[in-house]
Amino acid sequence: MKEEQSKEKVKKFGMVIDLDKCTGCGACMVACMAENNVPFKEDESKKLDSITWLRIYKLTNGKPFPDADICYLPRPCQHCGGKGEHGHSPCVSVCPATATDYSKETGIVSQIYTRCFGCRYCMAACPYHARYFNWWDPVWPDGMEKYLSPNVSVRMRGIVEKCSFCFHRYQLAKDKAYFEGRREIEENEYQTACTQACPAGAIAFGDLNNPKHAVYELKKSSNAFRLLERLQTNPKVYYISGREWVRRAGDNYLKDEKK
Amino acid sequence: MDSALIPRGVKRCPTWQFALWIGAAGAVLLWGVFAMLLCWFKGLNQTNMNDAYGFALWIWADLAVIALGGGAFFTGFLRYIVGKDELKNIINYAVLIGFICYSSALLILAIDIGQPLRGWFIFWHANVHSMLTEVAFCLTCYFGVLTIEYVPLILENRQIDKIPFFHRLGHNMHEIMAVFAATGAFLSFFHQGSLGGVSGVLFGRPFGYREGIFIWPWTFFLYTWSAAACGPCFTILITKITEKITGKKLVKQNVIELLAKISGWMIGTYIIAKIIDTWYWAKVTAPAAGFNLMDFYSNNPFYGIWILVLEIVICGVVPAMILISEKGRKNPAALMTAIILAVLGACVNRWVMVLQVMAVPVLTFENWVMYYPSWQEVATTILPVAYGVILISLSYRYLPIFPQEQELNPEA
Amino acid sequence: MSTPDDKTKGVSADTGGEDAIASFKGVDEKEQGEGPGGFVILFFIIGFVASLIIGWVVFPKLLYSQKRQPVDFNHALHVETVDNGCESCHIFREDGSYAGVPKLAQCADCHQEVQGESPEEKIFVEEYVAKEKEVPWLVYSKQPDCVFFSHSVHVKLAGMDCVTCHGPIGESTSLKPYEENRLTGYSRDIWGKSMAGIKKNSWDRMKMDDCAECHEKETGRKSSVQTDKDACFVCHK
Amino acid sequence: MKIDRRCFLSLGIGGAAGLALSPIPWKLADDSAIWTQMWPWTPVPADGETTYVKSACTLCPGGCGISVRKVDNRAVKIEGMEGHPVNDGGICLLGLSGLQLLYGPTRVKTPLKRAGERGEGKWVKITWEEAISEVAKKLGDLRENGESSSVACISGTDKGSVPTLFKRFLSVYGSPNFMRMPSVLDSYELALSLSFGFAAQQGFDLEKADFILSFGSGIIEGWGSPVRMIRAKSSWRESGGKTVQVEPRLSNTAAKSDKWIPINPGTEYALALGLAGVIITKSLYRNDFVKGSTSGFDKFAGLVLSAYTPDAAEKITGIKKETIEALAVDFARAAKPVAICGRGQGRAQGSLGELMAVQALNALVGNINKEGGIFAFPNPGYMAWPDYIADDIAAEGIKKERADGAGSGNFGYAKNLTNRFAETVKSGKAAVNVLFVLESNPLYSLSDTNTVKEAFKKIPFIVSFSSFMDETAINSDLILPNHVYLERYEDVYVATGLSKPVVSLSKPVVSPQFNTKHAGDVVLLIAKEMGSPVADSFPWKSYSACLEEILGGKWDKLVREGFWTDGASSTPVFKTSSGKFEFAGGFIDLAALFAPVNAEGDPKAYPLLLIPYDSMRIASGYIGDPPFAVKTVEDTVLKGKDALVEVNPATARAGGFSEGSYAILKTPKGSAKVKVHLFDGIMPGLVAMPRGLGHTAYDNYLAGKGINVNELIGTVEDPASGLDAAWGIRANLIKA
Amino acid sequence: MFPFCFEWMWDMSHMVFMGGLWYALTIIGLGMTFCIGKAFYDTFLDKGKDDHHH
Repeated sequence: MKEEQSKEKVKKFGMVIDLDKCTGCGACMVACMAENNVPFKEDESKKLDSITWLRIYKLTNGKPFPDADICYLPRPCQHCGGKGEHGHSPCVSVCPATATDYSKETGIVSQIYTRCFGCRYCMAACPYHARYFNWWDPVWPDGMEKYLSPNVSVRMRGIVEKCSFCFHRYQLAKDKAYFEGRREIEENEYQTACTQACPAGAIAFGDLNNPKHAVYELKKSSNAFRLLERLQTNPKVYYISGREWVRRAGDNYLKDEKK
Repeated sequence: MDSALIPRGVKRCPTWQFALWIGAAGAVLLWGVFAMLLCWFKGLNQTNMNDAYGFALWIWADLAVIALGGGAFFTGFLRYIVGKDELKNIINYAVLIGFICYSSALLILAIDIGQPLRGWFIFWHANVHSMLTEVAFCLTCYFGVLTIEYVPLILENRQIDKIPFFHRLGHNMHEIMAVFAATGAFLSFFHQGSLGGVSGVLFGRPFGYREGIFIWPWTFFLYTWSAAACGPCFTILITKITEKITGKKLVKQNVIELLAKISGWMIGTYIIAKIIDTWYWAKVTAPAAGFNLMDFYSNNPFYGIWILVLEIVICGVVPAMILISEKGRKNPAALMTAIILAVLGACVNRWVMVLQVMAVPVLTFENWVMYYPSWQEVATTILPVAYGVILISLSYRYLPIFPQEQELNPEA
Repeated sequence: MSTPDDKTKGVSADTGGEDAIASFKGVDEKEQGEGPGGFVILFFIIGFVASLIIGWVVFPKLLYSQKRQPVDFNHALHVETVDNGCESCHIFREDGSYAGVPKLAQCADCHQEVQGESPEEKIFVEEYVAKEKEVPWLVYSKQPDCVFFSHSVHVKLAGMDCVTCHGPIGESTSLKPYEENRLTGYSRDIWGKSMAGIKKNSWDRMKMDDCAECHEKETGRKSSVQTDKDACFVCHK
Repeated sequence: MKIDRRCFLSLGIGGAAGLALSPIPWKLADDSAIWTQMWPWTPVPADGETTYVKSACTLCPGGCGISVRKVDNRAVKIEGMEGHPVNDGGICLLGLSGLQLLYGPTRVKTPLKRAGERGEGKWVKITWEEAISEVAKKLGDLRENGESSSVACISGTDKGSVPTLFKRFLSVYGSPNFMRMPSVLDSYELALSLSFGFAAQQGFDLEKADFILSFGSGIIEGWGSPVRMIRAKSSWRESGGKTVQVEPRLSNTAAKSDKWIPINPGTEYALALGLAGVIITKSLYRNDFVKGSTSGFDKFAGLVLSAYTPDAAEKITGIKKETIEALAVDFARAAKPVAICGRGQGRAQGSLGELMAVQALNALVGNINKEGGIFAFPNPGYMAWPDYIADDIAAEGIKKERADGAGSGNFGYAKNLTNRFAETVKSGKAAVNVLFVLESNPLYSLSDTNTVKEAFKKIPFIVSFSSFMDETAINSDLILPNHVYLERYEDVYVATGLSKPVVSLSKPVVSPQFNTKHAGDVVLLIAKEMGSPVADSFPWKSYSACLEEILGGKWDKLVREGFWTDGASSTPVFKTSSGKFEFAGGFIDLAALFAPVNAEGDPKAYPLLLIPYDSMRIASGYIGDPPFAVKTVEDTVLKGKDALVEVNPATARAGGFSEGSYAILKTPKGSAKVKVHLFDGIMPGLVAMPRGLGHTAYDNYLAGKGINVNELIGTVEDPASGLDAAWGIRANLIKA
Repeated sequence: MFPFCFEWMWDMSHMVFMGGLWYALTIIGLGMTFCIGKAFYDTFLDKGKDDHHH
């Protein structure tokens, strides 16, 4: 069995988001919340304690009317591979209780809610603010908890959570494949909830290592970039934009720096 | 009423006065305990922390008290390892202050985590690569050492000392105290450093991140050094405050000056290293991430470049120069100024390395986030102060903390 | 933390020092006279043994509540009559998920009417089949919500048998009481019967360490950066 | 030997030692940690068998197909239906939040009868039998008194079988007053009847068009069928289709367009005419089509060439004439250009002149009734209803003038003028004794909410069929709660903008959660209760039987596949008297048709202009924004309970406002305290505010947040049609 | 923390880190055992010895 399993190809799941297609409609955010049992509270306008695994940022080019321009940027967990793909993403190695982990088999950064004890060091470490703390007990009003999905654990107060690339969908897809006697799953069998929902088709998800997957080619676009590449976090979420100012907004540049 | 407990040969205030004093501190303590219970039962929504400020006042308080409590390990190190004998006259107090600082730090950590009942996971499921794991282990162990160092003092209480077992236990512990002190110093060097590592390893946070050797960023060494430098100043400061309140001279000036002198040299060397570190960071580390130095100090209402000047020049260079010069040490006003500045310097350093790291936006489309603590956070941060006051008061009243007290106050 | 020589000084400067020593010497003598050891050691032993008994015998009884299953099911009897062993009733669904304990409809396929003599079957048919009420079975092996356990990979891919994890439950003629941890709500079978954590059979316990042990041995995967074992997300959700 | 305290000490030490060697401390530490992992108050969703149910979404007029994931009996997630002609797998955030409505706390759980004052929120629970007999009795009495026409119904839509049942009921009962909530569809329907000559709906083959000139339509903000439009937008990016957005504010659509042309609000018609002028001047129009298939061209050309030269258009619209000329050329030279209008999501009716001007552009380029162009297809004919029997009372009743004045007098063409309803009732011009409110929330979503409130006070008996405790339901006398769409059968006709008619079937995904009844069934029961002759036209046992019958052969396909679509887009003909496309709808006085619509208010007292805008993240119709959707609203739109209005930094500076400062927003209709958000993407002099906030009803996740913009804006009657032509209102920002 | 914990690995990091930790704990533990043990012995078992050590 050992031998058999080692034959499985190493995957690197990632996303390519076309910012020129993204309309900022918010479907991905809600698809994520609905899929992953994300709680809500009465006031969600305080964005700094509002749990949105996938958050859409509104970027502006800073120019005055009528040259102003906006761009929406959906930001899931970037599932950083860290320097040299060793899985030392900013958050993983700092967790004192081994509650977050990087899988070399999938490239996914996991968060184990029941292990996390809420020190929030990983939040401090993440430059993308992709990690969220449960400041409040999750409360569903009046029987609304009926819609909760059993595929994703409901998180308790006092712990950190974040986007998992809908890992449970991978688990379920593999379950089905194994049941049918297959070892590998097809690209369309494992897609994240946001990818599935996006009306604009702006999000592509798949194995960045697999030439058969759409993301493999998309990420090579000359308009592709990642957020904060200079920090060497090595994210697995790529963005595409034809607009120079948008691409430049992906990283910090010194004021006197030449492009 | 409690005269049987008070060490012989020293004078203490009347019981009612003492009770009043303890009562006042106790009231503050209860306020803190109330806030603490709120945090435990209702959760961290009681604070003003948020997803941008995962670390805030509490972590600063933790880092600051541990830095300041560093007087205990460094004085112990000087006394037992280096062999500065005069320091035996202040080591008791240094240990007590250290004990208070470390127990406070642990208490604050226990409030600060979102799931206190799972706090022990940090030990059981330890991830040895995390600076916080190292902090937790060394902190707890060193707290154990401080307890071991504090216990013999308690055993010296007149009534307890009467019991032969405790008398002998205290005696035995004294005998091998150097071993404990050495172990404590070893642990301290590491956990002070790990605290520095906490922000130094955050390569996603250009304000805090530093290069280093192997797994240790430069802040690792700077923190140990600064704790060793500023900790003793805190010991002196508290001693001076105690003398002021009790109206008695408790430690001879030569002891204070010796500690101040060593501290001065430590601060001096530390601040040189800190300046080099800052320069390298501003010129090499941060620009590699796309940041100019002033990006970290502008476009926000609070974190101006003043804070860097305050930390390095006013609270670093100035106290170092005063304490290194004999004239400065001999002048009581200058000495006090230097000590206060040094303590403030450590606190400011810890503040920026915790709070400013969180405040600086890293994504270009995010903004500076400012933060002010909730009353629950303030109360739980003041709680240890009240607890410290009470413990010092009790210890001072009932334990022979200051060996030179009788000699300095013969009329009693 | 004053040193012995300070203390000498302190004591000799104190006129009361000698008295104090004399007084506790006196105590010593008195105790010597009455032979101190006996009761002290006896009480130590009493305390020691008492708390051991409380801890090992009383505590587990308090910690776990015992519940009876709604119907006393006879596994052995059923295994004899079906063709396909456990999988005859404990089935996989088409999407590869595992159905676990059969639903009423499955049982009702055969038990629309009382077939045998068993009073338990009568209860089952009258209370549940007739009233179309699902049986609230208590599942011994119910894992907590944070666990993703795939029967598919273990049974279909790895070809494991049921007994390895569930024990020879198929041979049982009646259902043992379900023990629930009052604090955690877990089934006792997860943590294991033995309070000392001693494990004799592979099915004695189903804690994370038990999963990990087998995974390490059988898969040898080292995908986790943190632990160099199987990654957390293999079994967690 | 005696027992002293040392013995007890010893006992304690022994006990402690034994304790440490017992499992108590270790097991308790472990178990208490596990307890925190499964706190009893943190829900654990039960596992079960996963199934999917295909259905249709009715939360907006978009008509997407949905696939609802169920675990045993619980619905746990709504996803888009793959292969559905509208959304093909995609879904919007409102559709995704549907389960929060199904299981949410705002549901009306049982029939309720008002107990206290109206709006007080005091109710008594009554049975369905009581409720139905009460309504039937009231209606019966009115009918006997010859007041049958004083019964009115406001519905969210007039398409589909349930609104048709209501309409049928009113007809049989004897009232002409079936009204639909205002929408740009009113204008389109009117325009089509004028220029195409028959009651139709406009279809757009946008996916195949290659140049989309949008006059403020929120293509990706919920115009038409939102998911379909967003998909179309993406398809243009791949096919090379160009989009130009004409709008005073940098909306998401504007930002995503190839070109954004800011325009003085309300002057879109002038731009359209200016563009027409350039196209005619430069002879860029499709001569064959204009010559062969249109009528009234010369008159139209005469007007635009004289009154809407590029210079004149520049003056009115504020757009440089070079820009206008270039745009006209680009538009006319494109292979399949389409001009569309209907601001934002199209919740406002708009002026007929603007619509006709835009329609004229489509006619000039001849892109009508062909691939990649616009179509008109007849109003839904997929249902086969048996004729109803109208007795004398009914025949007389339906002949009476409608409460909103539509179809008579100056407004002969108009089918619905629900915008006028409140005013006529308030002023006493129309007497309404009973009002049915179906799948709509007029008290919230009609403009000038205060007038609507006044009008409603004059209506003695209001019956709400709402599933939710919305503003109108709270202010009604009787609530007969409908099933929500996930609990019921219903045909869903996609009313807006597709290139071919699509009907989907909404199916009960879960059994009804509460003591609710299908509004269709309730109508049947009321009719039955009233007895003959009304009951005679409603022979069905139940609504589902009725639906099955009227859908005939389509029923099976709908149940099986979830949707039905009419393959060929019908009737490429014009049924006007000329048999051709009528430029400007055959209006005689073109100058009157193309008159500017001025915003209400005195420019001196109100130097600024308030314009409402739409957002995909804020549902502004009958459905209140569910918690998930509210969560996605940016903190520059809603902060705590405060609404933020968008203001250009220059305008803000002039008024002394900075980001986040409070201001009083005053309009002739009312005033509200708002916060200021500086936005470079809005024209100076404007104040923009989202629709959909400021609810007073629903739950705490929505109520009390922000300001309902409808309270601040009024209606401006289009003299040509009677429709509400308002696009904004004059306003002022005063320091708070 | 212990070699039987799931997270344990026999690698350099664990050996250095946990080695240092257990080393320190051992010293503290042995030191305290010595102190308490000796005090106990002196007090309760070795009664002949004068407790006054000077």
